[in-house]
Amino acid sequence: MDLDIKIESILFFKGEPVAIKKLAQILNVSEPEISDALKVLEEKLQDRGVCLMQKDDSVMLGTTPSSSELIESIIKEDLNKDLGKAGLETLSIILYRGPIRRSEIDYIRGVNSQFVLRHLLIRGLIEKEIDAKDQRVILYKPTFELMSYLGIKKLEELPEFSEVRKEIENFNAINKEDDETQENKSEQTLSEN
Amino acid sequence: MDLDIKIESILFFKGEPVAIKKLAQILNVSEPEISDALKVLEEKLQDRGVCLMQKDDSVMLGTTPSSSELIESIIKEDLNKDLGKAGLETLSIILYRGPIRRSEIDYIRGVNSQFVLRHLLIRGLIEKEIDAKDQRVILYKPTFELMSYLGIKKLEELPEFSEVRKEIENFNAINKEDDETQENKSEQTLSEN
Amino acid sequence: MEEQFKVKTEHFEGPLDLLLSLIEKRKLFINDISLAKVTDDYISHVKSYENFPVDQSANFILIASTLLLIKSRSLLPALKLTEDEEKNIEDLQNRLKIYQRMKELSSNVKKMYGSNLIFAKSETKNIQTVFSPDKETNVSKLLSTIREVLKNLPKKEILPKVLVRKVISLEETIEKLTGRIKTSLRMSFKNFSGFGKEEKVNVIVSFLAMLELVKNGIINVMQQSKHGDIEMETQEIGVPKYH
Repeated sequence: MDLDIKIESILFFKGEPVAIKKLAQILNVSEPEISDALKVLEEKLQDRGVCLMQKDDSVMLGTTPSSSELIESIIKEDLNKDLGKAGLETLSIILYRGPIRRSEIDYIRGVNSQFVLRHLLIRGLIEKEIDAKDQRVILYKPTFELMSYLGIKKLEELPEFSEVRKEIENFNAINKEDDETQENKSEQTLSEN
Repeated sequence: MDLDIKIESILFFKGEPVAIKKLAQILNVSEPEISDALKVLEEKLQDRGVCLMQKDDSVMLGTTPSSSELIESIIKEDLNKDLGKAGLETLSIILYRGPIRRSEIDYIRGVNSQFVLRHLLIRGLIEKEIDAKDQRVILYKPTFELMSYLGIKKLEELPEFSEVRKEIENFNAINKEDDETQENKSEQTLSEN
Repeated sequence: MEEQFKVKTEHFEGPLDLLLSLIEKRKLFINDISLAKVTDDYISHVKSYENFPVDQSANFILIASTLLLIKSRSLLPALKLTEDEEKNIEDLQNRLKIYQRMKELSSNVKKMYGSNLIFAKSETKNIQTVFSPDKETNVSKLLSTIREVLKNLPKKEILPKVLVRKVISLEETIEKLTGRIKTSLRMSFKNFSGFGKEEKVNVIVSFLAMLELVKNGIINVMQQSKHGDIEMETQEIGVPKYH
């Protein structure tokens, strides 16, 4: 039985995000093989009632966005669709610039974001991640729940997503040069006096 | 969007048997049209990880038979793996603060607990109860099996039960006020200037 | 005085939100000229917030001090700023540009949010549960876990004191200066502003207060030598109250 079929069964049964590493472990194959099989599954799900969502290295099945109205008509509890200005601003920064630390969010927004971040965490729209480079630093990133509310299967489906990522890379590159020149300059002045 | 695609979304979302009559009602078409669309769906699900199952005049999506062994192994594994930090945290809150609604668990943990609760339910550690005061609200509480497993007849027998419970109540009280003032504050400045 | 640009009483998320809307309302680009232009509107808007939450006001005042720097340089192009001050100004412009870009992008997010949702599979109801605790499901581990949860409960973030250090506001300084001049008719800027003793930002605020009074024709000033002290003198005896 092809790998993509087994993966779909697992994702359907689980009904929640599953890490690619976990799939590889369960199915006893390498992670690249899982990724290839996921492409096959994604292909098969073209114009189907179900779609494959992918974020970082986890995947999940969901109803296709075009069925949104249909499904909303049969669910009872009301969905919290409103987002205050602070919430919208903060989510946009995290979506386009995430994973990102709180001090950077405060820097961009010019305000303290502690309260709105906690609010978004509790609603499950963002999640915390420990910065691999520095254990003490907490980074904030989007969740599958947020992607579900936006109706996107991948972050790349956000308008201008790749342009913005490039803008950030260039911006950081220039800053890194500035910092380096700054450092050499301060070393120079150190050695001078 | 064709009928079979809509049906696939509904059945995927429901994850349980749905009467054909119900499908006709939701989709506002006749039952024969539903039956035809179901044949198309069955055809399209040929080489997929999910399949269409029919019993009497209800249908549902299930994992394809060839994956059943795989799914059994996952069920076993899910039941035996460690609860992990999120699981233990949520379980301890339900023990010391239960019966408790999900929004309050999220509030205390500062993160969304939707999937963790599902997991604790499947493992028979917690169960649901309808809030007597408000029918729509679901409360979570420990199961009898868990209490007898822990060797307690009443929750009050848990170590430091009343101190811990009080501490949580104080936290909820201060923060509920804070949240309200934070929300009014933003409204206040609106009406003020 | 330039027609006071009436800013709608919309709610601003913070100083950058206010500053950006002032600039965009005048259809200007973000640079030090436009920033200088909107400084008055910014300060008058901030002054209109009566009982302003302390932590928020600090953010607004911090941006105000950079704006005052930009404005003073636009009034006195010869004013020499330190490298830090130049960096502050450049930093503010950078922050504002990123903020503006994020605001543009947030309109996409707003449109998409809640319009076409993707739904996960619902929870399987009446599932046959199998009682399966793990090896850590025991009374002592659960107690230490709940203690850990209580320890990590978020505490109110105590406001970083440095943020709220009293930056003498422009209005207070103007009132102080007007009062001083009314009594002594002639006074040197150096000892009024505490030049050399006071912190630089306060000297700048005093300097700007003096410029405002010159602009409003309340005092006139003379400076004998380059970088020399400045003599300040009231124009008329009845000095109007600066509202």
